[in-house]
Amino acid sequence: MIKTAGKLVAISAIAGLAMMSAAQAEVLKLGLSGPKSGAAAAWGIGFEWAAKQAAEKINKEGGIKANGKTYTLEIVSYDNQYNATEGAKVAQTLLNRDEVKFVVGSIGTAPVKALQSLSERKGVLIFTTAWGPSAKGPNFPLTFTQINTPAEVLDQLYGYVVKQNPNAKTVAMLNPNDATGQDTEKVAQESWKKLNVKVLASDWYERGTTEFQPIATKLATIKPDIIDLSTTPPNDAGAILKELKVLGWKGVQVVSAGTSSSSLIKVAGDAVEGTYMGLAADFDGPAATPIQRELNKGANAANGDPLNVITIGSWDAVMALKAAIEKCNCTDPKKVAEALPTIVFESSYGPAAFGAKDVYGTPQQLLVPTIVTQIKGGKVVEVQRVVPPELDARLKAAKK
Amino acid sequence: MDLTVQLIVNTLQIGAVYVLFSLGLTLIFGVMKIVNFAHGEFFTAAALAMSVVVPWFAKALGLSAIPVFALSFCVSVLVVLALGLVVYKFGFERYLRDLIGSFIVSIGFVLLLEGLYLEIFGGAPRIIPPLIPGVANILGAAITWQRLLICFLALAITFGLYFLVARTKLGLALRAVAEDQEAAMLQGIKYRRVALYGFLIGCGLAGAAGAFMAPLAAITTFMGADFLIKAFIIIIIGGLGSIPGAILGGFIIAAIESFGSYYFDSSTATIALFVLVIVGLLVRPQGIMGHAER
Amino acid sequence: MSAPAMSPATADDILSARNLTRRFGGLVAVSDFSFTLKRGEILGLIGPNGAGKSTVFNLISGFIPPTAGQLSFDGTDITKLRAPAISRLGLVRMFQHGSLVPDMSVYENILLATLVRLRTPSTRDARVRETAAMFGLTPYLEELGGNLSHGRQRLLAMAIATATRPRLLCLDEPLTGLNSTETRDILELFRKLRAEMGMTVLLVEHNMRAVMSVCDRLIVLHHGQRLAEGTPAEISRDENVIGAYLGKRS
Amino acid sequence: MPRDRRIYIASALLLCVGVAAALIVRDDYTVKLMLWIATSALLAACLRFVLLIGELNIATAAFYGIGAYTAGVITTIFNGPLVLAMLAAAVVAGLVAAVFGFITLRVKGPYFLLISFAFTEVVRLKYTQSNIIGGNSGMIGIFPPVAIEPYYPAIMIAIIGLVLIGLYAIERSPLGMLFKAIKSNDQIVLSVGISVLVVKVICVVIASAALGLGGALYAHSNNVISPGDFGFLLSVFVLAYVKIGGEEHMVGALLGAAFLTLLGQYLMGVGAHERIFFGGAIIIAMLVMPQGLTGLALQLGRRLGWATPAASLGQHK
Repeated sequence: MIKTAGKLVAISAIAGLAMMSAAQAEVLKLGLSGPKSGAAAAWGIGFEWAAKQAAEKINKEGGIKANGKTYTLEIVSYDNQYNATEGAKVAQTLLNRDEVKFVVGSIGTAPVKALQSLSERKGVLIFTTAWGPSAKGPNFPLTFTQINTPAEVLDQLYGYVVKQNPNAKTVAMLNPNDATGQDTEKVAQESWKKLNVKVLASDWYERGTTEFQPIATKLATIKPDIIDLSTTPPNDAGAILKELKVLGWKGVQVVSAGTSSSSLIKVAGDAVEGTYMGLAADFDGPAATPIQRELNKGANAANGDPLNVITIGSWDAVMALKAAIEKCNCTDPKKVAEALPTIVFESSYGPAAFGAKDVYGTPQQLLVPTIVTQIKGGKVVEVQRVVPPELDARLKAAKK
Repeated sequence: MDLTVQLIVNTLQIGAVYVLFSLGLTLIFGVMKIVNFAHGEFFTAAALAMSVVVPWFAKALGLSAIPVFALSFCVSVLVVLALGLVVYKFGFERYLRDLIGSFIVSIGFVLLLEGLYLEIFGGAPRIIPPLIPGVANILGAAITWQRLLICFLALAITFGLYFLVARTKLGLALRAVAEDQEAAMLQGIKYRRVALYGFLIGCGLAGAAGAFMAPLAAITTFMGADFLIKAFIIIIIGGLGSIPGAILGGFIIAAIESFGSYYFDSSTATIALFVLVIVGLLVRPQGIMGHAER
Repeated sequence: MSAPAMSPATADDILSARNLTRRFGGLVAVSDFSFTLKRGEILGLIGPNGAGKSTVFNLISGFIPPTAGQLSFDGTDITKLRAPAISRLGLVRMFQHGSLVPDMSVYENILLATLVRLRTPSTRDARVRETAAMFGLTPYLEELGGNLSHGRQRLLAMAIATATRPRLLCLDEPLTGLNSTETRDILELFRKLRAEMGMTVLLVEHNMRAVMSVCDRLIVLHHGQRLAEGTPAEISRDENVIGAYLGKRS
Repeated sequence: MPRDRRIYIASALLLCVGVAAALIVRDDYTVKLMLWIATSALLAACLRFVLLIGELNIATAAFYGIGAYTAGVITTIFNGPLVLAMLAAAVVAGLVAAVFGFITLRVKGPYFLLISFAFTEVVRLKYTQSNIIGGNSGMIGIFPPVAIEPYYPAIMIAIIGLVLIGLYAIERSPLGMLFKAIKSNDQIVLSVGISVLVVKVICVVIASAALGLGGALYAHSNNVISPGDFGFLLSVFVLAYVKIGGEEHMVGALLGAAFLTLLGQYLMGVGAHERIFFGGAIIIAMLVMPQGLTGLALQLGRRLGWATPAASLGQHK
C-alpha cells in the first residue's frame, strides 16, 4: 500500500513536471489503448511501460525535430478492458479530449476496431497489434501493424517443425474462443494443410479456465503427432503441457502464437521440453539485441513481468514514428503515414521497415525477422531466424 | 490409458477443489443470505500468499516440501481470515440479509482487491514447487501424487465441515440461523456473532481451496474469477445454502466439464453448464438438495 | 365420529368442497374433507391450532393446489384454478398476517383491489372512497398502511377484500388483537355486508364468543378432518367437540 | 399530483436543454460524454425498473446487447433503415424478455439473480460462437445514415429522455403501484385477483424493450459492438449507478449514472489504479450513504430545513 501511495505521489509529481515543461517545448502526445485490468492486464501494463521507455529515450536525446520545432513526447495510456465499449471510450478520450494525433499502440481486436472506426475518420494514425487480417488493408490507410502476426510467422514456424519432424503427419489444435483465437485458427489450418499435415481436431475453450485436465485428456486421446496450442496464452498452454505429460502423451509440442516463453516454462516445468514457439523471441538470450536485453530487464524489475513480442511493439512503434516524422519533416498524420512505408528505422530487433503490400494490399505491416524458438533444457533457444526477403531488399537498397 | 476411468479421475480431482470452494460460498449464503461475489478474491489471496510464503519458508527453515507446505497452508489461511475480517467489518456487517446491498458491496471489494493484487503482485504468473513428485496410476488412469494428496485433504476438510455443522454447538447455531434467523434469535442465538463465524468459515474454505490450488496451477491475480462462476453454478444446482447440495453439485459440474470437454469441446461444455443451470432452476428452483422456500 | 351426513349440493350452495385432501411430504394437513357453504350464510370454521384451517383456506382460495378432491364455486369447477382467477370469480380471502402493503397509503391499498375490476379512474376512485367510508377509514386515506394502529390495519385488510365486491369473503382470524369495541363493530359490519351486498362469509376465528354470536353454522376441524358440524348451539353441546377442543381451551 | 406535474415539466426542460446542448456543442468529446451519461442513465433506469418488483435483473446487460445486435444486424447486414432497426431492437428484446420472464419469474430473490446471470453469460457466449455477427471480434461499421449523423447525438438524447420520462410515468401509474405492491407483499396482489407472474413479466418486458431500444441507439453511436460489452459486469456497474445514486427515486439512478460515468472518465488516466479507486469509491459510498446520493441530499436538505419529511421523494401522493 505504502509503495502504491509512493508511486502515486511520484506519478503525480512527474505529471506536474511534464505539464510545467510543456509550457517551454512543444509536446507531442502519443496515445495507447490496451487492457490494464482483468486477465490480459499484464499486456497493457508492459505495453505502456515499453512505450514510456521509448519516449524517455527520445526526450533525453533531444526529442523529435520537425517543422523547425523540437517535440518532446508524452505517452497517454488508457485501459480498454479488452472490449469494444471501453475501446470506444478510450478512442474518444484519446482523440477528442487529449487530441492525440498518433496512437503508438493498441491491443485487442474488438477495442482496436472501435478505435479504428474513429481514428480513420478523424485522420489519426494508429499502430495496432491486432492479428486479424480484418483490421488491415486498403480500407484503413492510417492503420499500421506493429508486430509480426500469424500470417508472417506460421508458415515459417510450421515449415521448420515439419522439417525437423518428418514423421509427424497429424495435428490437433486448441485455441481460446476469442477474436485472436478465431482469427489465427483459420490461418493456421491453411498453413498446416499446405504442409500436408492433417488437422485431426481444432478445439476451443473459454479464456479464464483454470482446470485443464479435461482439455488435455481430449487432446491426448486424439493421438496426434503434433499438438498445436496456437494462441493459447502461455499460462494456459503451460498448464496443458503439464497435464499432457501426466497423461503420458509424447509428441511434438507447438505453441505457435504463445508470446511469453518465461511464463510457459515457469508453469509447465519440465513438460515444456522441446516445445516450438513462433512468437516467443528470447529477449534475454544471446540472439537478442542489447536494447531488447536492457528493456527486458527493466520491465522485469518494474512490472515483475518480462517483455514479449506484443509488449515490445510499442517501443518499435514510437521509434518508427520518430523516423517517419523526421523524414517528412511534419506532424501531419496523413503525411507521416505516407512516409512510414518508405523509411528504414532502428527497431528493438535492429533495422526494420514497413511493407507486405503483396499480402495485405498496402505496405503497412512491420517487417522484422521471424524467429522460431525451441525450449531446450528449460531455456529458450533461437533455432531459426528468417529475415523477410522484402526487408532484406529494403536494407540493401538503403545501404546504397 | 483407460478413457472412462481417466475421465472419472479427472472429475474427482477437479471436483474436490470445486466442492471446497463452493462450500464456503453456500455457507455464507445460508447464514447471511448474501451472494458474495468477492468469494473468489479470498481464493486468490490464499494462492498468492502461498506463492510468497512457500519459497520463504523453504529458504528460511530449510525443511522438506511437506512441512513447508503445511506451515504455509496455515499462514495463508490465516491471511485470508484476516482479510475476511476486514471485509466483514468494513462492508458486509451493515448489509447482512440485504441481497442487493451486500451484492454491490461485494462488487466493490472485487474491484478493489483485484486492483490491489495486480499492483502488488504484477501480471506474471507465479509458481510454487510441487509438493511431491511423480504420477500415480489408478486402473490405467494417470494422476499426479500431489493431486491425489490434495484431493484427500480437500475431502478431509469437507468431512470436517460436515462434522462441524452436524455435531457442534456452532454448527447448530449456523443451521438454526440459516433456517430461520428470527426464530434463532428468539432462542437466544446472537445472530451477528454467528454470521461473522459463518462468514469466516466460508472465507477459510475459499482460502483452503486457493492454497490447495497453488501448487497445481499458475498463480495469477485473477484466478479466482473462474472458480467463482463455477461455484455459482454449483450452488444453484445443489440448492442455495445446502451443504450436501454443494458437494453433489461440485462433482456434477466437474463431471460435465470433464466429459463435456472430451465429447464436445471445452467452450461448448461451458455453455452447457449455464444452460444446465437455467433448465435445472426451471425444473427444480430450489436445487437438488435445497428446501422449497415457504 | 358423529358428523352428520353431508347434504347434497344444491343451487343454494355457493361453495362446495368434496373430499378435499392435502399432503405436505408425509404430513396430511387436510384429509378427505367435504363441506358446503350456502349463499348468504356466515359459516365459522373452528378448531385447535394445527387443525388444518389455514390449509383449507389456502386450498379454496387457490394459493395451494389440493392433492385430491374437488372444489366448485357458484357452479364453476375451481379445483385447478389459481388464486387470481378464483379471486376474479368473486371468492376473495384475507390473510391472517400482513393483508396489506405497509409502504403504500390506505388509498392505494384499497385501490389495488379495484384495478382488475373497474376500468376508469373515476369509478375506481368512487369505489375506494365508498369502501373506506364503510370501514371508517376516510380520515386515514393518505396515511401509510404500515403506520395505522393494529385495529385499523385489520379494518384496512377487510376493506381491501371488500372493495373487490366478493360474493364469498373468506376471513382468516380477522379479530385477533382487537379490543371488544372494535370486535363488536366488525361483527356488526359482517351482518351489514351480508344484508346489503348479499355476501357470503367464511370465518376462521379463535374468539369463540364472537364466532358463536355471528355465525349461522359452524364446522369443527380436527387433525385435518371434520369433527362436527351444526349451529353454534349444537356445537357447544357436542361432546366430541367439548372433549377435543372447547373443554381443553376454555 | 402537482408535485408530479412539476417533475414532468422539469424533466421536459432538462431534456430540451440536453438536446440543445447536443446540437450546439461542437466538441466531440463533450457530446460523447453526454451520450455515455445518457446511455448509463437509461441502463440504470431499466435495472431499477425491475427492482421495483424487487428483483435484481442481471440480464439487463443481455437485453441491452440483444437490442444492439439486432439493430447492428439490420443496418449493417441487411442495410435496413435506422428507424426499423430501433423498432426491431425494442420488439426483439421485448419478445425475448417475455419468454425469459415467463419462464424465470416464477423464482425470485437470489434464484432470479443467479438465473439472470446465467442467461446473460449464455447469450454472450453464443455471440462469440456466431461467425455471422463477427464472433468475438464483434460487429463493426454500425453507423447512422450520413444525412442524420450530425443530429444523431441530439436524436439519441431526445429518445432516451422520452423513454426515461415514459418509465417514470409508468412507475407513477396504477401499474407502477402494482409493482411496488408485489415487491412488498405479492400475496395480497394475488388475493385481489391479479396474476403476479403476468405483472412481473410486463415489468421485465417494458424494461427490456427500453433496453433494446437503448442498445440500438448505443450501437449506432459506438459504431462497434462486441460480445464483451454485454457481459454480466455491465449489469454490475449499472447496479452501482442505481445504488450509489439512491434507488428510492428514479432521479437517483440518473444521478448515480452521471456521477460514476464522470468519475470513471476522470479516473481513466489513473490506469491500473482505476479499479482500486472505483472499487474503493463503491465501498465508501455504500458505507457513508446507504441511501445513495439522493438520500444524502434529502438528509442535508432536511437538516437545512429545505424539505419536510412528508415531501420526501418516492412516496406516492
